Amino acid sequence: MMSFARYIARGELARALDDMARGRVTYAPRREGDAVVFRPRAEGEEPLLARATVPPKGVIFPQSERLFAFIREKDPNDPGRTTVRLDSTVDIKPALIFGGRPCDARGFHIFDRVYLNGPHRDPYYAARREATVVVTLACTKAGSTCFCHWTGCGPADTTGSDILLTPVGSGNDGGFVAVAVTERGAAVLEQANLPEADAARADAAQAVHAATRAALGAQSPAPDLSATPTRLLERFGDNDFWRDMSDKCLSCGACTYLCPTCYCFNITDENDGGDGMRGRRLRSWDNCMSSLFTREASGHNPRMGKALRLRNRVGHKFSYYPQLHEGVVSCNGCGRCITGCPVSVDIREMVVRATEANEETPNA
Amino acid sequence: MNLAYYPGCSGLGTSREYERSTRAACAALGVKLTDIPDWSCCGSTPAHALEHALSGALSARNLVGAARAGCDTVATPCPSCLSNLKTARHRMADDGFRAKVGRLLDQPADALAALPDVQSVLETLVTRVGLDAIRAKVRQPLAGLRVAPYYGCIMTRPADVMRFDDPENPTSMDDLLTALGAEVVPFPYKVECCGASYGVTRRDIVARLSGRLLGAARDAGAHAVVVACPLCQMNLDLRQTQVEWPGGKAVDMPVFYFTQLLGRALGVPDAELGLEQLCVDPAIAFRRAAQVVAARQAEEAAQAAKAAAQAAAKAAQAKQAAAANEGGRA
Amino acid sequence: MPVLKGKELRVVGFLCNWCSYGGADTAGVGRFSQPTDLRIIRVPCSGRVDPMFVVKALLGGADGVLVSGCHPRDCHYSQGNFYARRRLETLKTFLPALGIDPDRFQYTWVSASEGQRWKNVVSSFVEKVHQLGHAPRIEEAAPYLPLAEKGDTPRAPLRPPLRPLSYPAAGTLAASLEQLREKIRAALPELDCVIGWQQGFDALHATPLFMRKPEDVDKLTWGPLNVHNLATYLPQFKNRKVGVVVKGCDSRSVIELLQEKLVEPDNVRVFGMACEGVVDMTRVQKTLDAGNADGAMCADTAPSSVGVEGDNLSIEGEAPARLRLADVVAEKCRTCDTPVPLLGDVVEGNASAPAGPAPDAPPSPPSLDALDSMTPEQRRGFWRAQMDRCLRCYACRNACPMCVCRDHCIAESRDPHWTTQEGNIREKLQFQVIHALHLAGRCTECGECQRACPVNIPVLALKQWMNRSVRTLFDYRAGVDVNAVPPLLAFAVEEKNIKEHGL
Amino acid sequence: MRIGVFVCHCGSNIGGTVDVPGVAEVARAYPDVVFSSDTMYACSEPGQAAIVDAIKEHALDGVVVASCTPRMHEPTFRRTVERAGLNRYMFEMANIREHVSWIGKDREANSNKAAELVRMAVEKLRLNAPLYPKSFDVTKRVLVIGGGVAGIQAALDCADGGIEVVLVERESTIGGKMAKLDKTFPTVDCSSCILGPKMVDVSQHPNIRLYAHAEVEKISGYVGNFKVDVRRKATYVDWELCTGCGLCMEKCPSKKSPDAFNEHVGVTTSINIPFPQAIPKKAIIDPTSCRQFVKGKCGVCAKVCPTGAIRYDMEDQVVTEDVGAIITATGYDLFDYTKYAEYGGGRYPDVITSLQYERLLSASGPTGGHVKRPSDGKEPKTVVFIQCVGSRDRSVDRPYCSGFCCMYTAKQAVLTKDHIPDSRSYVFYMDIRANGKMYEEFTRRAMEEYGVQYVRGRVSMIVPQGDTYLVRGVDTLLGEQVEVPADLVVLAVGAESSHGAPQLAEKLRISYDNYGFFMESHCKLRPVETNTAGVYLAGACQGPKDIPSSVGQGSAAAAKVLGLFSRGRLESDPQISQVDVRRCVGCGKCITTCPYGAIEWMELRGEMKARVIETVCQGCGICTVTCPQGAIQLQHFTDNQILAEVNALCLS
Amino acid sequence: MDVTNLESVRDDDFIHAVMEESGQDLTHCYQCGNCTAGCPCGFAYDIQVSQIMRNLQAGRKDKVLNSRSIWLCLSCSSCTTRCPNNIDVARVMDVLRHIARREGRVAEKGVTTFWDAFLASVRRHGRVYELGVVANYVARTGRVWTDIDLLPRIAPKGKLSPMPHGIKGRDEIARIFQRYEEERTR
Repeated sequence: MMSFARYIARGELARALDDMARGRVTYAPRREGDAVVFRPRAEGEEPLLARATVPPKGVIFPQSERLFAFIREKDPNDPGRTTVRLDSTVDIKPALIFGGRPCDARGFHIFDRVYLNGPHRDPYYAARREATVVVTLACTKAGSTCFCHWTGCGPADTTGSDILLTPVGSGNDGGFVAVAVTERGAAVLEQANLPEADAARADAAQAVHAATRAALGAQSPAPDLSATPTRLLERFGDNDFWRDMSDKCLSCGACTYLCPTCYCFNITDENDGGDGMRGRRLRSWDNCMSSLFTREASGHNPRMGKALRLRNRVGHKFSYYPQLHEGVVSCNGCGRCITGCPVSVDIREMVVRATEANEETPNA
Repeated sequence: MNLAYYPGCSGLGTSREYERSTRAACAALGVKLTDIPDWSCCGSTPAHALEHALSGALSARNLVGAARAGCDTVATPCPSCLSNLKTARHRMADDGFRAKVGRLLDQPADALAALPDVQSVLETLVTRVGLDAIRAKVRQPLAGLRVAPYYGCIMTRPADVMRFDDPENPTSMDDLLTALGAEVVPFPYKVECCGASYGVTRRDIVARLSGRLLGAARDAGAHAVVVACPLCQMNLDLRQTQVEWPGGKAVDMPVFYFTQLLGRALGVPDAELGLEQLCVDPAIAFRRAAQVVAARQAEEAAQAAKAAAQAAAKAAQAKQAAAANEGGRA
Repeated sequence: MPVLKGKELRVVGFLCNWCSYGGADTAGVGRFSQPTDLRIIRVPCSGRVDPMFVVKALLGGADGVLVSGCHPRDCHYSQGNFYARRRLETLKTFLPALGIDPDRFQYTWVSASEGQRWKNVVSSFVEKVHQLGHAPRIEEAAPYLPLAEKGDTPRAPLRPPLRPLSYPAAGTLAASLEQLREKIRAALPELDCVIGWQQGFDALHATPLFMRKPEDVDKLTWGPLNVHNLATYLPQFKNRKVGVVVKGCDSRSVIELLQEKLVEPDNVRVFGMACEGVVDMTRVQKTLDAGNADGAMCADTAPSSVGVEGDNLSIEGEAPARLRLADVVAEKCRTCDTPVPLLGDVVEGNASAPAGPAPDAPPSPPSLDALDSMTPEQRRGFWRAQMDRCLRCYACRNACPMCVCRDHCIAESRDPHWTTQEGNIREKLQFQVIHALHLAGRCTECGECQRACPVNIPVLALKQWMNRSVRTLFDYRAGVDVNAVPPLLAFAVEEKNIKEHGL
Repeated sequence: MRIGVFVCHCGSNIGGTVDVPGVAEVARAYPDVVFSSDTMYACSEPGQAAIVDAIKEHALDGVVVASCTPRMHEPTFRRTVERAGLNRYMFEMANIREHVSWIGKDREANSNKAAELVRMAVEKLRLNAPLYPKSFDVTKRVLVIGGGVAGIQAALDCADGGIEVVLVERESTIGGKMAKLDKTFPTVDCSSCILGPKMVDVSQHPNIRLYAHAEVEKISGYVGNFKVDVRRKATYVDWELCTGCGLCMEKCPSKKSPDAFNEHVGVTTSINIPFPQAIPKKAIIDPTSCRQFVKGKCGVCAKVCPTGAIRYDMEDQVVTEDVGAIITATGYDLFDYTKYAEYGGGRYPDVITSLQYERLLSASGPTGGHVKRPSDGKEPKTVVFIQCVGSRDRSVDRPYCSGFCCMYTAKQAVLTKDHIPDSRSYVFYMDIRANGKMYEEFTRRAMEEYGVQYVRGRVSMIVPQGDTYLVRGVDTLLGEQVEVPADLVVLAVGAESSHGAPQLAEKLRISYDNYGFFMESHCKLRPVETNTAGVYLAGACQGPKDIPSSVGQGSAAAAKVLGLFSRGRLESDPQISQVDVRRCVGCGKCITTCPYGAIEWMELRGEMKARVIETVCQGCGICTVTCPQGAIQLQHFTDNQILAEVNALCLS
Repeated sequence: MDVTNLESVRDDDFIHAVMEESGQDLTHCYQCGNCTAGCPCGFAYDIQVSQIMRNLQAGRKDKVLNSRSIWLCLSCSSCTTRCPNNIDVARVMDVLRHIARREGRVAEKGVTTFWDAFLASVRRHGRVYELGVVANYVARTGRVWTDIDLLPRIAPKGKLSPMPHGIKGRDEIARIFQRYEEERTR
């Protein structure tokens, strides 16, 4: 839906954002220590354009959220009779995420397929997703771990976004070409009262997209991954392969928690202090690298060892998910799992090697 | 380690000979004494009996001076000065006291937290130079000299402040004198008070206490008393004519500073030791010592003669026997 | 039921059953009136008091915590209070690192007969807590991010004495590396594998290498990019023979693992080489970004090769750069005193590997200096702000060579249930405290926790603080002696450096 | 869970300052509490019956009683809930008397605090689990360490009770300090006449195995099953052959061996039987003075010994004994008076200790019972006794009263008059402690019948004066400085713990006080038990004691052992640590820190894990804190149970 | 002798002041008398030192501060050294003198006059001038014959300085005394 394009001069960005975000909490990248994270943005605050260390998925799918509170209530006449009351009110405010990249925004699309449009609509996710406008910034450079162009995503991909901003020009002459992707995006963009982007600027934006795409291709030509889903299944029993792949994995959760598409969660109940009669049910991010992931009540875990857990992560993204979702890969090639990994485990290498030479696979 | 020297006021007056002999003996032993620049009086008993902070301030001024001169230890010959300086340093650990002293001084109190250590010249000699080194430098042993070592009451007490030697039965001066060749007599009153500065105001006290000390030295057969304190020396020597002798039997008992005997043993000329400034003639002691040596030599000679005679007799006997034997064989 | 508003503060006591609980009883029998604030939890022994209980209480809103046991030598279990004394003193010295006033925590000894003493202890402690007032909560502290706008965690300048930076000429290095490879090739047949480094996803990144076949050995690299401490992998090879390549600092972790019997001396072959220092990737990245006028639109660049030239790290490729080593080398390397591995089959390599500062004058790490320079309030704000972005990925833990519990870490277990999955500051910080306390006397300050953190939280400072405490209290340094007993697994009847706290 | 809460008024003890019904009411709202009521006296018969009834009526599976300290009535109420069919560990107490009602008068604050304590108890109880004790066999033998009068009494009583006794004595003869005494107060009967027969009984009792000149080297195991290594030190004489004839002593040419039995008043031969009544009456060689050892030649004793018992090449031997209980009766030593430089610090020959004086008085002593001055052998006419030498003196770190010195000093003063009728004795004392049967009467006799001069005050200094000693002191009753010229000065040296006592305590895993005396379990109610099950105390090892008290404790300890052994099997406390093998990573840190050696290695599917030896674990919980994974948990005090209490207070 | 009413003679503030200023816990004294036993000057005391301690425990301020003993104490530390309860008795005696001086009670005027003469000399010169002290003392007390017998013994020894040894920091010393007096009057 490329109905119209607007132009935001560099100096106008903060003002435009204020207008677009009217009535919404804006989340924008902010430097904290040596990391860049999404944080609520104050009005008038000049936004940071750096790519965030952590994707903005937590805005819609929080690291830990209370699903409901449970309150035990005693029968005043018989303390032995206790009833439990649930309070599932969730306070969700309209929000706007600014400054994510196409790979970040496309993450929401991966989530949508599971929590919004799947067989079970998740009310918490749905409410936040629907209340949140995603304003994405197109990429102008190819990072060394970027491989979005392998996965169906790209430096100017609009999947999951409501508005796409493309930086054009430079210095004081620079600005952004803003294109509404969705109706909602259009409405929000309208609020900012911006001039239309002229053809030259629209072309410039296209040129930026093309240049970045070319740079990515030059850095690492996209391999043919059409056979990957089946190849990975064939690799399922190749323990040596997965051992080699996972040797250096430390089983931490950095890759999954930095991933814009990882959507697994865990549920725990916690008691409140106070009178001891209240508690809450929490949903928090889970991580398939952890030994606790899918651990059964007996203590047994069908995915014994880090090799099988890493197999799950790669398999899920490049085989199981695409098989359920029309071939859509649940990896956007953002590369954060590679840069964020303390030992540089490289998912690209695993996918390529699994796809390539599997002739010797015993279980093929 | 740099050693600062605090002479004490009496060294400029009544204990001149202590001061002179201390410097002479230290020089002979290669101990360098750096006077605290422009040192002042520690206030002695009159100050601490009036107020502890005042006493602390008078002492602290000198310790700060030593620290500024780059010294980490202060040595003083006088036990009263020693006691005041050490007590001041000891109490300075208390924040309140330090602040109080600080208010009396020109300089702010921050220097007071880490004052240099304080020790007596006796401690310096015994611990720093060491008895072995001293023994090796003795050129004129004090042979035959029987001495009663008198340390004075505050050189070692109270023990937790002074932290030197046994508070009741110190032996460092005994050991030093023994190393010099003197004979130390058993003296039970090593740390019993002589009456201190009460000579002027309450002569009766000094007369009795010093009398007891001199009497014990006399009874123990000492030729002299050896002291490490100007006040003790004055009470025992100058006031010897005033004391009450136990049993009424007065003798002439020379009273040396230990540094004088040390200097003498090391071969320092008497003139540098101020022996002539003692009231009771020191020659008395040396004379008695010489008598002992002479008697001993006479006895040894007699013994040797006797032994020689015995040996000769034995040899004669053996000769006789051998002769008899030979005769028999023949 | 809350504490009585305006009257009481929340004061929690842990009392051993045999002495102090009895002492409190005796005080009661003697009708010694006491402040009502204290709530007593009875435990069998002060040795049962996990310092984490204290932390849990203090982070959870207690205004004061008091632990009391039997007098030293008088423990019902003969040694419990000796262990308690070490643990609790260690905790007391650690609390200020979190911005918690150490006066809010006190431990003491009261016997069953000392009713009067108990009254005095309670009265003076509660009075002290009242003087301090309500405990400020870390989650309510004003965030304090010094230099945040510059994107810098607080780094004071490195203080001398520093190790000079001098790298061997390329030829020397290659010869040494080949020597090392030879040793490994020779040993490989008897080993499951040998762990080393190879080039990672680009020339700027190394990655661990698991050598199983002789040809794998060719991939082995050596240089300033070998940042990982490979000792971390050793415990998982239990009962298998494995080799590992170490830098000087890594060797200390191996020693620590051997000491704790988590690695069998017969099962591990250590290969080492004198180390000239490694880079701090965060610093490298930041230095590269600083040159990026566009506000680091994209953080990564893909260099074609990286090497050391004189005092510089030279990066070739699309965006060539010369980085002063002094700017990008890891802090720990500038203050390193063990450039040559302390054990194993060592290639002296660059024989001129410069010695570091003398071990008796351990330099103060800059991040610790920074923490020291903050007020307690700033420290609370600092940790609040830093922990806010923690993802609870536990990379810090999993990269730590001494975090041997791994799958059984109490941070994630329900029994015992120390932390919840709540995403708040308290729970996140609590884990960092667990990590630091569990590392007391074991941490070699390899810095893997901080290096591994994907969001660069300066968690190493907590361990550095703890190490300083351990050094001061017990004259102990981890990872130098295989046969040493770590201080918290031992005690002394008379503790040289622990003074009784007057209560 | 279904929890019942019972809040006790304890008459007005609690009800006076706590709103007891109000607390019970508040508790009703607590989680899992299905029943809550107040009760006048929970521990009374009707109070307990009400608890039993409520358990049945409301199907309770856990009970909280809020009343006095659990140290008082926890066992009571545990039995109560057990009677009602619950496991005894499904019970918690909230101490709202000693910790609440008795220490404050603010009713509002007290009630609030009481309610919180109840809530903490409820939160803990919710995580309690039933625990069951284990039973195990007992080795019915006892080790007695120390053959003084207390150890002898304990050994004889146990042996008479039919159990085997292993008696270990450090010296070459039993008898201890009492064997050195001449007479005993207040009856002035002969010490060796009353002790001698008991010593003989020890040597002849079929149930007693005596190791003299031996020391306990190592102790492992636990109540019912200890393993003890005893080092039998070399005597250089084969005691199997030695008949105690004493010929060797007569002929021994080296006569300058230190005479320890006679407290170094004089010297003895290098081969020696310490005294005629020694048990065992066997000779022993002192290798530090024996010519054979020092010079490498002599061999006189070997030549003269009629049975050929001399063994110059003998070495120490370690034997291991299995026992089920241990009685320590290691006694005391005397204060080293040389710390008092003002009393000569050992330099004055006629300033002696009370025990040395005892040897001078004894007919079997070095002077044959004639009191003579060590310096010149003259009979002293003026004897000064100085009390509290090393007692009641903080400056030498002996602040305690040794208890028996007053009495033995009076006895020695009396004996002095008996031995030397024209003598006069002075006793410098601070207070006379004569609180035993006939004790006060005895000291009065010393003053009234024997003319002993008691001077209230301390002695500041002893000054030699010619061949006498000027004792300078004070008579505080006169308020004057006084002095006595004395021929002999006897120092009433105080008692201190036996040398090596702390080291033995560490082997036994029992506590000791600042002065090295062993700690009893409870100063009043468990005076001979220690906190280590199966280890008992007798005599002065626990603190200074006179003979009657020591003998009484010896018998008491024996009674405890006999009582312990009267049960066929013992039950272990289930409040012990337990390892979750799934969480254990096998680092062994718990094994390092366990003070009892109660945790051992175990192999499980090729991996090493920790395992708790149930009967050895004492339940301190040091391991639980040591274990980083929390894999080893002290039952009844698990992390989660304590956390529940913390959370009840601190999370809001 | 009158019956002593223990309640009315007891001055708790005084007890507290002595404990505070001396840093010694008077309750530790159990009246063994060892301080008296070893006191070299006891023969000259009007109240023995252990009785001073007992009177302090009873809070009898007048009795203690009016005693001559506190002025005759030689500060030899025998009492401190031998106290079985680690009380620094000599320091207590010192503190009693401080309090007595503050309250203007001096039972042995000669002693304090000599001390004052000594301190005046220090204040003036920075170091003690011995002849000056004696002269000052004689002038203040009128005891003109003091030690006149010793003059012939010492005069020929050349030890008595005819002139004071002033120091550069004289003013500094004087200021110490001045500040001390200011503090005292405050």
